[in-house]
Amino acid sequence: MSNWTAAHLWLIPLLPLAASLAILSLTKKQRAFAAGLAIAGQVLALLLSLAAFGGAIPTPTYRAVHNFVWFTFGEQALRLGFLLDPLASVMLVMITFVSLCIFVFSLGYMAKDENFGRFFAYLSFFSAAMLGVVIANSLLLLFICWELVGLASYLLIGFWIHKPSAAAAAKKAFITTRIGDLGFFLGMIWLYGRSGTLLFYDGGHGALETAGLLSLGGAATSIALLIFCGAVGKSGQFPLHVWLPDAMEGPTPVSALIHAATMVAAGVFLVARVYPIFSLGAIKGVTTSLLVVVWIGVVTALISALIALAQFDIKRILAYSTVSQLGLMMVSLGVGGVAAGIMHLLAHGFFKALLFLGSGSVIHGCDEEQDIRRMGGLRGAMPVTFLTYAVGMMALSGVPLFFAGAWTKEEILHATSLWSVSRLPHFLMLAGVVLTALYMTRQMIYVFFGERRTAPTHAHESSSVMTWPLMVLALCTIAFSLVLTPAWPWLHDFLLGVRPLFNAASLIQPGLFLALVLVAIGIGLGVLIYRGAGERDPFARTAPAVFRFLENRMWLDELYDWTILAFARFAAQLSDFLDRYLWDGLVRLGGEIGRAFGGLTKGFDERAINSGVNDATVFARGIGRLVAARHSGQVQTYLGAIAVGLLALLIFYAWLI
Amino acid sequence: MNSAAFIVIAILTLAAALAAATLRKLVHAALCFAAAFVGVAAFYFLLGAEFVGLIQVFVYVGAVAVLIVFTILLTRREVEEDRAFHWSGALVALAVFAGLAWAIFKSAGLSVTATAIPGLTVKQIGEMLMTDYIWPLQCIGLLLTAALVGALVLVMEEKR
Amino acid sequence: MTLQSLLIVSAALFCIGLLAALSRRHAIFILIGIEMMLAAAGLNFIAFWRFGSQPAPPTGVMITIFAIAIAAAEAAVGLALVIAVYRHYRTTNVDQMNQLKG
Amino acid sequence: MIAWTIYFTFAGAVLILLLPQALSRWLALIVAAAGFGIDLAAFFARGSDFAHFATIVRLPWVPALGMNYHLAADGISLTMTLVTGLTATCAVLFSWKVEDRPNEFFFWLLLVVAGSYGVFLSADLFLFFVFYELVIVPKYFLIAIWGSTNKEYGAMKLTLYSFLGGAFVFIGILAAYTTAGSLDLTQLGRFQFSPQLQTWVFPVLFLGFAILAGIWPLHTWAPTGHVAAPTAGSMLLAGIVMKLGAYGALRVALNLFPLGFVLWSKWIAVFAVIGIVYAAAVALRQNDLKFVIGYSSVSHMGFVLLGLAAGNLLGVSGAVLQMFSHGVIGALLFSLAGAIYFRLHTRNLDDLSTMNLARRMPFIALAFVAASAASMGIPGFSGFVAEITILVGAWKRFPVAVGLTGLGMVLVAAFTLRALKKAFFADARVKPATAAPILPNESAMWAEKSGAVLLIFATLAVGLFPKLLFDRIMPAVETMRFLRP
Amino acid sequence: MAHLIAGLIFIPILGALFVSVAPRPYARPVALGSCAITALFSLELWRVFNPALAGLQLVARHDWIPAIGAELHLGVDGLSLLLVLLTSLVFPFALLARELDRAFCALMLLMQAALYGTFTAQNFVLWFLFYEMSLFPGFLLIKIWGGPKRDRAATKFFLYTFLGSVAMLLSFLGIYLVRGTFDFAQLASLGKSGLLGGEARWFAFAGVFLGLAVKVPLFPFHTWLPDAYETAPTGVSMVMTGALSKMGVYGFVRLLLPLFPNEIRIAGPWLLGLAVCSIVFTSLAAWAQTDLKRMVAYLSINHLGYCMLGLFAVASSALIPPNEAQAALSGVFLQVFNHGLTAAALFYFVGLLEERRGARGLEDFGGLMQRTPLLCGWMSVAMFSSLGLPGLNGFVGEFLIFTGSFSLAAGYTAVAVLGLLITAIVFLRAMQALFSGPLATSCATFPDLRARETWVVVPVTLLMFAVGIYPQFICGIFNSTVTGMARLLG
Repeated sequence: MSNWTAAHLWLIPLLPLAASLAILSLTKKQRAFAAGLAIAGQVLALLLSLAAFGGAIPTPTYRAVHNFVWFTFGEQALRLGFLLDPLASVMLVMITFVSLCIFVFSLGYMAKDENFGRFFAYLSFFSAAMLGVVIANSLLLLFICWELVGLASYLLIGFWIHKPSAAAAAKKAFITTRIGDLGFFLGMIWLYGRSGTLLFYDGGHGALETAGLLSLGGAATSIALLIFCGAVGKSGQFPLHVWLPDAMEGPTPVSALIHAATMVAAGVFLVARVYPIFSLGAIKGVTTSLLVVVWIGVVTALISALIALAQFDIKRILAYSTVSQLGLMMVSLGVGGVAAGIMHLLAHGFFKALLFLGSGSVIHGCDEEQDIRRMGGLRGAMPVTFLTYAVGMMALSGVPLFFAGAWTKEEILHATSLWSVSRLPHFLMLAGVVLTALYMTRQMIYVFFGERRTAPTHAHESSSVMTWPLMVLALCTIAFSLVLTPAWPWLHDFLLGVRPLFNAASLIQPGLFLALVLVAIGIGLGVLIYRGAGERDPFARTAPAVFRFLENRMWLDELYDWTILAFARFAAQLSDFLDRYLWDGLVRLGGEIGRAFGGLTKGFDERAINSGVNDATVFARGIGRLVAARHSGQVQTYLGAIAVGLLALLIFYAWLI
Repeated sequence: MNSAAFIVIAILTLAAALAAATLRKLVHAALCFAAAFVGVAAFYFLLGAEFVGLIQVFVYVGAVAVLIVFTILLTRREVEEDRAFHWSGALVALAVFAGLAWAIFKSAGLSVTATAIPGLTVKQIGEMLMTDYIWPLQCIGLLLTAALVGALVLVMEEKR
Repeated sequence: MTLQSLLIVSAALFCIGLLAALSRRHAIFILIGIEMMLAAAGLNFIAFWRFGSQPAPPTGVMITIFAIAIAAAEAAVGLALVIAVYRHYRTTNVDQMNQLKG
Repeated sequence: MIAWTIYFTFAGAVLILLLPQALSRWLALIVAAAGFGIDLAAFFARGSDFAHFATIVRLPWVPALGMNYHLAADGISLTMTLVTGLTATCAVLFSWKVEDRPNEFFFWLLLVVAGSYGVFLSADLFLFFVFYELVIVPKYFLIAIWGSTNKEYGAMKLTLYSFLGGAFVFIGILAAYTTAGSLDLTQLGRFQFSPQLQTWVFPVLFLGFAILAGIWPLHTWAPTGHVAAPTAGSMLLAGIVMKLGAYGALRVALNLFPLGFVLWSKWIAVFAVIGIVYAAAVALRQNDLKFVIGYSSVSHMGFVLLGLAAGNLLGVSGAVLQMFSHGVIGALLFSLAGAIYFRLHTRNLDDLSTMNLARRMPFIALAFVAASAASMGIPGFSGFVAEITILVGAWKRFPVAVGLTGLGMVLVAAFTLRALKKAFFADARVKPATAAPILPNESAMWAEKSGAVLLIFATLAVGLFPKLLFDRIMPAVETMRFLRP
Repeated sequence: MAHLIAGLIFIPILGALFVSVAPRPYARPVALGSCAITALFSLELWRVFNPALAGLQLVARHDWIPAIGAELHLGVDGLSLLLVLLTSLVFPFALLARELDRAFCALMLLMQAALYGTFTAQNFVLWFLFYEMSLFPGFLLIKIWGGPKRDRAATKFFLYTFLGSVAMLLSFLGIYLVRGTFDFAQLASLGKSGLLGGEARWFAFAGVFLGLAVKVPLFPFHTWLPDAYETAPTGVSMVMTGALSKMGVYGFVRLLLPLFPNEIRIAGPWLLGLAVCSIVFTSLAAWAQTDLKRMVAYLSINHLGYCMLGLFAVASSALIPPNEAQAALSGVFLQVFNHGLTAAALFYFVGLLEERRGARGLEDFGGLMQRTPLLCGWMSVAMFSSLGLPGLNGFVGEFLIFTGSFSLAAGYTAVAVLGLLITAIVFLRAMQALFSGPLATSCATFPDLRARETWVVVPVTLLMFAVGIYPQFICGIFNSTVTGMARLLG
């Protein structure tokens, strides 16, 4: 079974893709059929993924590779391939599972949308591309699917295309990620130029295997950093994080699927996938490239956590939280905790999807209201949503023991504490934990507690098709922690290719207490500060300048707008200007010179040459007139002329002899 | 003998010609003209072209001179004298003469004397006219006829 | 009597004819001048024939004969013209006849 | 056989004077076409000797002076007679609607043609000169009587220039005759003239001929003459008469005085190149369609002179080909300009640009497009092959000149394009045609159509298969003396 | 089978003749029929073509103008075949683009014949004949059927190209004088050791370069192109960008690279600089355009800039590793094909929009997605193809070009990658302006894709997918040629 699945891994992305294409060819009316196709595709993909996962479990360091020739150019062949290893298998399961939940949720959330079918087509397409990223055994194939993921994200963010803000956000997302992708692209071609292959694993000849890595030599750092650019773009790391909050213009299921659970995690996945390149030549687990990864992650995590404190849009808060968590994952990868990072990724996938879907449910219930200041007291109106949301919130904040997020976060903190370069990231991440708990508490209080404010007068619980996914995801978030505990770090060891051992003793760790304390501080502070907060944020009251700074996202968007974008627009206008007036001007000047030359010669021809001839004629005629006047034009004159002519001939004759 | 005759004839002829060209009275000029042509005829005789000489006398002295005199008479009343004389013409003539003379003197092989030749009989001339020169002869005949008719037409009074 | 002397004479005769034709204003004088020039040409022909290498075909003689004939015709037409012109303009002075003027 | 073109055309000319007016154009067409047929037959005759100037007929004329009625032909002559016949036929076709004294018109026209045939075939210098001068007189009458714009001026200018050139030529011929004692071109072609003599006779002779070929700065007769002439006159001028000069320069000046040529060739090249660029530049600013074409003729003839100046096999062969090519193209351009003038009585480009001619006269527009392409030297038309051959030839001796010529080619393209645009494709949509109501007989007549098609076909055929001509021209050029001075 | 090529050249000419005598309503059917026959011929050519051989195939060679060494020498290798196929592909669609005159069809067919000739001629004179033959129809098509400013644009197009052609012609004459041949293969074999010596070689190089650079066009010789493409009627723009601009690239591959390897190596940095400028500046300029067609025109230059980058990178490296050269050359060839397909499609779409709206400014549209989803969908595919989205054709070529040239000229390539970004910006900006937002009132009555239009759009788009997903069927055509060429240059 497992062999069959590994060999037919391509079926996993293909099924959603086929579903997507099939849906696109349907008419608008066939809504149920469209949704059915999408969900069927997703279910099948989930089953296959589970099969693949199941096949991968028994063997530690499982790795099934299936390579093939894409096309040949010159005498060379460009090869692509699929790969199934622990990393891919867990990602497959997580993605297909979360996707399925979100698909089902969308049935309710998008029920009234006119382009219901198209939405599912896009979702399926996204799912296919994302699965492709996960199973790619070739940097090129990964890049291809990576870009397709970007396209899907673009389409879905701009799904409500009649909203100009959505279109703008979609454009911003695509272009910002593409900036990173260009780095990725350069890194990829550089890698290809060095190692001559883009396959990760190829029976010893792959780029991530010893021979391939050795051929990179000194370029490894640059290549790694360039590839990291791609990850920065996709995972919304500083300084390319600006697109992600804007991307919340898309429908909420999209935000849940793409901008929380899966796509944004692709950057982390990418770094994990090509980790051998990052860690090549590491001294005590540190390389230049990893150093960069760590600091980018730290900055991102802190900045976005701070900004999240001052946002009012329910989805934006979650978006910044996502950015922050992704930063955390990057830090983890950078300091060497690959497994920890991936585990957090998986856990984050579950609970962030849960949170987003919950927020979707809230928004849905409140008639598309997204401002938390207008919500409040929804606890009673939306009990299921409230409970599941609370689970998600606690998982995110890292409340220990029962929630997946806590274990993974703890693991990351542990990894940072061991980093040989500096302890600073560790402390900063601890601060991050506090901040996370703080802003989540703020959100909870604003949304679910207190009095009902303006909008949700007739707020209601969502239909069961939406609440069921919430509950499933909440359960998963809790259940997932079973395989994460230090007592039985099954997932950790599975990812590292080690047989897990059960050790109840290791459940009790100092870090766990530290986390508990920090989370408690965060939540406690939150409750203290935001209890009874009204329209005006308490924080804004105490430190308005700082609050405004954070509320406006540190004015980073404006900064980009005034510097990079302004420069680019100026360059565009300049190019156009130069084109019209300099380069074309030169051409026109050439033409004008030609014309002027024509005019000049024409004048010369008429005035100098031709009139010269005419003047000569006139002169000759004048002489003739003169002579004629003397002899009044008689026969004899002519006779005389003949005589003179005779004389002339004689003289000529004389001259001859 | 020949040389003497040549000199005499030359002087007479040229003198007559000069007179014909310069005399004011038309009639006198016409007479001198006739005399000059007699001189030319004499040259022909001297050169052994007797037939040509005779024709010269008949045609010019006999016909043309008479014609001229008749014309003078016909237009007599107003024009019997021509006083106008352009010295520029004389200059040109003199220059041409100088040029010609210079060319003649300059040319080598011209100072030959005549060798004896058998006389050119009229019979010979007639034969040639009727054989080799038959086409020119015919043309001349035509020309003369045309000239005759033309002259008549010109001179005829227009009928009113 | 050499060819040279004869040519000189004929040249002189030609120039006298030229003189008459150029300097006089009366049509008849011009005619006379032209006849003289023609005669001079005839004289040349005869002279060249006579002093050329013998025996030679009498081409010069023949040309002279034709020239005389043509001259006669010319004189006839010319004089007729003089008369016709006189009738028309009442003058025989060519100064007044400048119809050829361009 | 080829000699019959001369007799036939002369006879036809005389006969036309005697026939009723209605028949004159048909007779003229028959005569011209017959001449063309004979040319074709002679040109494609199997087994002919194209390499040597082979005698066709030789009769004593004035033996005392060594004048003979001597006709001969080689590949060059045959090429030139071919273009003469072609142009003549088309000129008659484009004169189909001459209403004013058609008999005389066709008489003079055929006289020009006959004289040209004579020039191209005569192998005796004096005969050559007689024919050469014979062409001038009918030309004068054609222009002065049937011409247009400023016709007396144009005619007189043309005639004066021609006589001036003739005088130079005559001096040269006299010099050759007095030195070599012969007028026979084949004999003279073997005679070794002293270098001193060649030094001064060659330029005199060449200049005399080159005036008729429109050498700068003695070219001004050409535009005015072309403009003044009636359509057929312009066609003959461009198609044939200008070639007389170039042909004479090649056949007489170059071949008789090779040393003089070597001495002077760089000056010829200088003037040729100036002519090419200069005339093209002047044409860029002309507003009369015929002036544009007239200057283009000067520019194209500059190529001929440049080819001659190169003095090698390729250059001279190219020059001969260019004579053919320009004969055809120039005739075509003038015929179409004439066709427009005939209908609209204007040739002013600004006027024409308001008339939307491309729609009104599609055939003429199409033909003009083809003619423009040919004139610019677009490959596929004869002009390109000729120019490229000339340039290859000239490059060996005057690389700089070739570079400048490239500039000239661009200018040629520029002015041709300008004329084409303004005359036919001006933006009538922007400026609606206000003036000039559509005339009844605007579409081309069959005569015009067949004439234009014939010319286009000729230029295309030669452009695509230049071997046809090169096979005949090159052997003839190869035997010429100046290649090995 | 050599008659196949001759047939390809002559059938459009015959077609043009038929079109010009056929009654007006039959003009397009006849023209399309001619296209169909030539398409069949090209397919047959593809069938008999042996892709395993590197050299010329189906060669026909006859004397033509022995005086100047011109021969009727036709033949195809992989590149030629590719371009022949492209030509056969673009023309029918271009002819379907609008209602047509007889003369329009006839001129288009003439241009087609010229293109077939250019891509198969193996002797300079013959090649030049066809090269120039395309010029006049192009001029007339723009001049007569173009939009506003057509006069200036057509004239500039013609004269500029003509200037370049003359320069190139003169250069080749110079080469001919020294080397005595116009045959491409012979000249190429002489190129290594230097065709000319001294100063002359630089003049010759400059002449050929100028001629081709104008044709492609390469920055800064490109200014004729936006004007010409902007004003030309849709079908003509399609053909010009789809096939005509390939003449220049083809010329670079066939002439400049093999003939002047040493010169290019010396001038390499400058040439690469021009290529990079071509990529960056024109895409920036495209950003600044508000006219859709002009924008696409600028992007067309940008895309050909990638081709130039690849070619110059290959040619200017002192030591060319075969792998990189093969990658870059394959990329260039693929890009040539892809750009032909995609840019033509883009012009077609712009034409559709213009036809519906009567204008084509970016601000003239809005919210089209709501009204004409199919049109927008297919158009987006073309746009994404153009900006190099993987899965579509554009990506494969660009990937190979960048892969090849990065190893050979890393710095230039790194800068050139900016072009990919700016292109994306430009297209997304256009999509945002056209498709999204509230439906503009002026667009409220737009019909969606009509059946006739679908018949153009769908096959082209499917082909884009096909090349993007399975490029092998295109690469297979020229792999041997690429190998041979890389060996020749290396």
